[in-house]
Amino acid sequence: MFQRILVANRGEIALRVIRACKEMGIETVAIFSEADRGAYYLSLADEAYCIGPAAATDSYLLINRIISAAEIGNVQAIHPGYGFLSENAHFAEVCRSCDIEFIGPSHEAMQKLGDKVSAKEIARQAKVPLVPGSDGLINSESEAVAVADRIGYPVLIKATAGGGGKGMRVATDPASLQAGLKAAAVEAEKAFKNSGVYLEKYIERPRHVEVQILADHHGNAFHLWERDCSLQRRHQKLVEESPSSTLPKSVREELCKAAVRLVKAADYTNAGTVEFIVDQDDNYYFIEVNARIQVEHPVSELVTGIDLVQSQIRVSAGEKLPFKQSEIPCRGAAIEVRINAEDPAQGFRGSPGTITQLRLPGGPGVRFDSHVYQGYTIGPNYDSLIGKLIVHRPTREAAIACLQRALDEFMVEGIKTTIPLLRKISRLEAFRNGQVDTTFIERVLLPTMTQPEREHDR
Amino acid sequence: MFQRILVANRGEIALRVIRACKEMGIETVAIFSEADRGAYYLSLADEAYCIGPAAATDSYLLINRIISAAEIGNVQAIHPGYGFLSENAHFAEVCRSCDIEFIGPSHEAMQKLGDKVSAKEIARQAKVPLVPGSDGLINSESEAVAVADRIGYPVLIKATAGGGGKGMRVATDPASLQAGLKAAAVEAEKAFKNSGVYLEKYIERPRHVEVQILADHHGNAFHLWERDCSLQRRHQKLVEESPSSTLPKSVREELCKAAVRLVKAADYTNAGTVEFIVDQDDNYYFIEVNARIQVEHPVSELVTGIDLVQSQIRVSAGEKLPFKQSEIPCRGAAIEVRINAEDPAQGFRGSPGTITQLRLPGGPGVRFDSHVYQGYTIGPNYDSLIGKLIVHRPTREAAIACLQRALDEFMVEGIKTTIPLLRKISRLEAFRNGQVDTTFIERVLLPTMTQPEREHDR
Amino acid sequence: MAAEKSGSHEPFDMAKLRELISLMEQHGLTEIDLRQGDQRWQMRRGPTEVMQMVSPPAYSGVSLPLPGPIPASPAPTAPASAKADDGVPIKSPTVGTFYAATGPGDEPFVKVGSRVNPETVVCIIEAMKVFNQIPAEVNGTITEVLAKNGDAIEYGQPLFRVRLG
Amino acid sequence: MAAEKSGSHEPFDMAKLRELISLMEQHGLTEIDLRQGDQRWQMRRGPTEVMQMVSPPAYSGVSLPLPGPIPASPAPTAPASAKADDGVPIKSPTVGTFYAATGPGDEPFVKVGSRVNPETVVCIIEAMKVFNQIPAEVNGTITEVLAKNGDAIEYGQPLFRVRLG
Repeated sequence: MFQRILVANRGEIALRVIRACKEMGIETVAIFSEADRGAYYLSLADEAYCIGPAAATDSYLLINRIISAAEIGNVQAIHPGYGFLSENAHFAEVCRSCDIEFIGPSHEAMQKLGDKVSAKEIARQAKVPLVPGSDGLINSESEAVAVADRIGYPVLIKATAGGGGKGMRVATDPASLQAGLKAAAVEAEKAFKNSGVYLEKYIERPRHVEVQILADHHGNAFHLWERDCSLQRRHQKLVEESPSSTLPKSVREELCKAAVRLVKAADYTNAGTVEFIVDQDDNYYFIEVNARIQVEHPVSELVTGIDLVQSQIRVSAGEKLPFKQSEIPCRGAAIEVRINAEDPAQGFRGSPGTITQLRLPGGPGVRFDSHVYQGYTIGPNYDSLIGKLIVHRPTREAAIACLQRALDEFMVEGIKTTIPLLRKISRLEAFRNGQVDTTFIERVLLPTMTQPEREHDR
Repeated sequence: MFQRILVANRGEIALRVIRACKEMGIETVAIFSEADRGAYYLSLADEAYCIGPAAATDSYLLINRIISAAEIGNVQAIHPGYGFLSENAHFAEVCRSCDIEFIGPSHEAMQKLGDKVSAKEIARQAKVPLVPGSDGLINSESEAVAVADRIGYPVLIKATAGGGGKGMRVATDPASLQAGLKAAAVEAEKAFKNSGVYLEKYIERPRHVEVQILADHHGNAFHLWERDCSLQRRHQKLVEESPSSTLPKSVREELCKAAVRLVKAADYTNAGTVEFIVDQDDNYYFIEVNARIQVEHPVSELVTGIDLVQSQIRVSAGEKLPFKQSEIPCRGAAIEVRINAEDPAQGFRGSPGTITQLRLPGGPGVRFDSHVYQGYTIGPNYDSLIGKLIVHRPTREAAIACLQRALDEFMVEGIKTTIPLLRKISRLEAFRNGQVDTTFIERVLLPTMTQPEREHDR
Repeated sequence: MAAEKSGSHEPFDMAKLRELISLMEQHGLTEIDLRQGDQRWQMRRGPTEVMQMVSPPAYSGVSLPLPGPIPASPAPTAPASAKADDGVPIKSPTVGTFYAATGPGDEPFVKVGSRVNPETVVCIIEAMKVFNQIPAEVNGTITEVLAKNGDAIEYGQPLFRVRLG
Repeated sequence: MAAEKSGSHEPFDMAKLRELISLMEQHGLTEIDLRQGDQRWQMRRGPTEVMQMVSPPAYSGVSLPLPGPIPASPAPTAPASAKADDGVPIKSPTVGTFYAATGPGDEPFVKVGSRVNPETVVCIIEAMKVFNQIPAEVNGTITEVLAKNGDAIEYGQPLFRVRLG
């Protein structure tokens, strides 16, 4: 086992890694930018080095500074956390070329699954369902109609060079398909100088379901069940839970097995997440792999009883995972909400400032992961996540009740947070019945919030 | 189910009951003394009434004031918490005579088990082992010698009217027994004007093991496994854990079954604790019953997954416990430590004052039950408990590692606390190996602390 | 201590102290700590921030934008009366239900303008079916009635105001 | 000690105190702590409590009576140099290992008293096997060397002091 690990991150995930190391008896070296100097979590590390000014590009993203800190700190491994360099295959490669273990997958597996085209190819070989569509570009209207007939309407016309929604069209029947093909090709030619388009089945109001994976270097790859993260705003997750409240048991099991097949096919090791979208008929389609620990990992820890960050470290040190798939339970229901320093009333604008009063929730069923405290100043330099409130109860109904009371106890003064929005979400019928999808917050919830709020709308 | 409950207590246990009620959708009425006015937890109740000045005898112990508050608050039930009126059978009776349910056992069961003599008689009938001794008073030296021969030396000579150690003698052989009998009788006559003495087996370095009980009004009585609370100072528990790390499985099961027999024999309902002492050969002896929720209930909640306070309320409302004995697991290991505003370096003198800085531990495996926050003032009026840190991990070793890192993260400024002492305990070989007993802290640990502390003595 | 008195250094030059104290106020100093030899002068002034921390705002939870029902804690003692200085309060010695008169339709025990002496019964607080007659305990004239028939009353809650005399 | 001689042991020179206090306010100082011999004058102004909350003391965890190893965070930038005002620091532009000379046994690039110009190499910081020559970036004379051969250096850490000119 490693004696000393460098934590190449900041904030709550740096603290999470330090906590895991302390419980394992591993010393830690923290790095920090000038903006994070004096943060309390740094004092919990055995050493801490300033590596640069506030801008992440001049500190947390500078590979050579981090490797230098690892060298003077004399560590055997680096934990990258999430964000920053965590999915940078080059960084993983540099670490290992310096004889420092990168706590994550091999850079080869990271590259294979990091590239969407090769990831989809691996998924196809592993018989993991992909969103149905044309095999490559569409060459004629008649071909498009034939494909659409096969996969079923509505279909999505997408520019092969596309991005940001440009050159995208939804078609609900042959007539709108023919019109859409022309319009999309023209728009794509104009925007990307490439008129190539392809077809994909259009998934209406999809749910986001992802599978937590752990794989070691001894041929074991396991799933730790799924998380439903459908409540998002602009692809930013707000609420995550495990298990999914809507998927039938047989689909859950199939989905989890598909995720294991995929990572096995890619020779993937360490922790990772396989993301799917699920349509209203519970069909699931592979989207991508996140080759790192995720913000929402605690919900899986709570239902399985497995410490994911400790497991990452053990796997990287060459240990065998000490359980079988059949020994990984999914007990009770866990829900995480993200407490961000943002003002939902002002378009979720970041709300930096000093926390002048803080009352944290506690008691049964409550876990809180955060690096902040009363007197902490949230600067404008990094993301707005100031804490994760996670509840775990025997049933989903009880977990929601626990979430409501914990959010009601939670008081933060001095900055604006997502707490009032989360209180509202926790009391919505649609959420309590599991009737939400990735478009729900923007399609249904936010429009109601521009009107003056009704009182007592539980 | 009740719509509205009055919480007849203060501080962390009042907050604990409020939390349980909120999760169950029950409204709460809090009461408070003038010393507790403005405490944050009061704002979490639906209503709060001041019932008197700071002195508990003029507020939290005044039955008529509490009943009046219950009447104006229009509640159906009262939760007494622990301490104050929680084991006052008269209070329970008054509540019920006012048509307000007292959330606890019947006052008849409380009286039966509250009286030590009748509790022991019930234990005897239920074949629950008692500390061996004479059947009543000793009338002659020869009788004493015969009893001692039967139960084995060392024996304890106790005054029947005794208390506070007066008239107590340990005898290791017939000679010291004869000398001790005379001395004890003289001392007892002098102190209590009653020279009657009896004999009991003297248990050297006992462990304190107690069994959590839940019983409903439908004939179900279950145990929720045991707690080891051997680490005490002057009978004040400091560390509590479940399961016991030293008892063999067969003894644990026997002990737990004995506790169930006892409460069934007393027609006991609601939550309760059956306390035993365990000798060095794992023989266990019944001591007493605590007819209320206990400070250390969270460790049992964590290993069983059962919310004890919610269960108390459900049982009082007439519900049937929704599980069987075989469905109550004991998963992983949970340890609670009590954070008291006391200064161990000054003879555990209370340390009232304002918390000027507070960093709470968090992350995986950590539960914190407390009503305090940065800026809270601990007054001199009530007990010094300011919070309970509870950890839960898959193994005892992992739980201790989690406890150590959580205590290291925990920072309180402005008052003295037991945190430094608890850090020390969490790193003691004797604690880690389970080699502690109820005399350990005063016999072994505290004497080492009068010397200047060595640094880094993990 | 005897030693302090000895010799030419008279303990504590009051003129200097007075000046220092007024300088502190004038310039907003919160602390002075002067040492020289065996002398130490230490002074602190009005730490308003500490005060805020010592007594956090009562019922601060109420200011939370709770979507659920707002905890309806009864207002702590002092009501926001415009006539706050118009006399002293008669406070409730117990918790219970307020009655201004012996029965429905009866005349209230006292009204604004009523003269009271220490034994005058001003109201009844019912607690546990017991009707407690509450005496005024002062001599004076009622200037304000602060509770209504049937109100839930907590310990220490002002019930009336009395101008003494 | 010089201070002892002054005057008849008269405690606290009020004229100086007055001036200091008014300087504090004028320039927005929140604290003054002067020591000389057995004298110590310490003064605080303004909302110190709020200040503490806004920026909690760096590494306050260090002051905890931890039974385990104490977090050995490297000291933040400013070292407690007695000659704090004797020049400006040359700070490390990166994190790495400090070397005062090209090789073992070689003369150091600079010593106390060395004249430097902006291009003068003052030391090497090794990072990832790369030996970065660190230029002085100022004109002046080295007054203090703050790092030793082989020291772990963090970003922004002062390496030397230079009296400009």
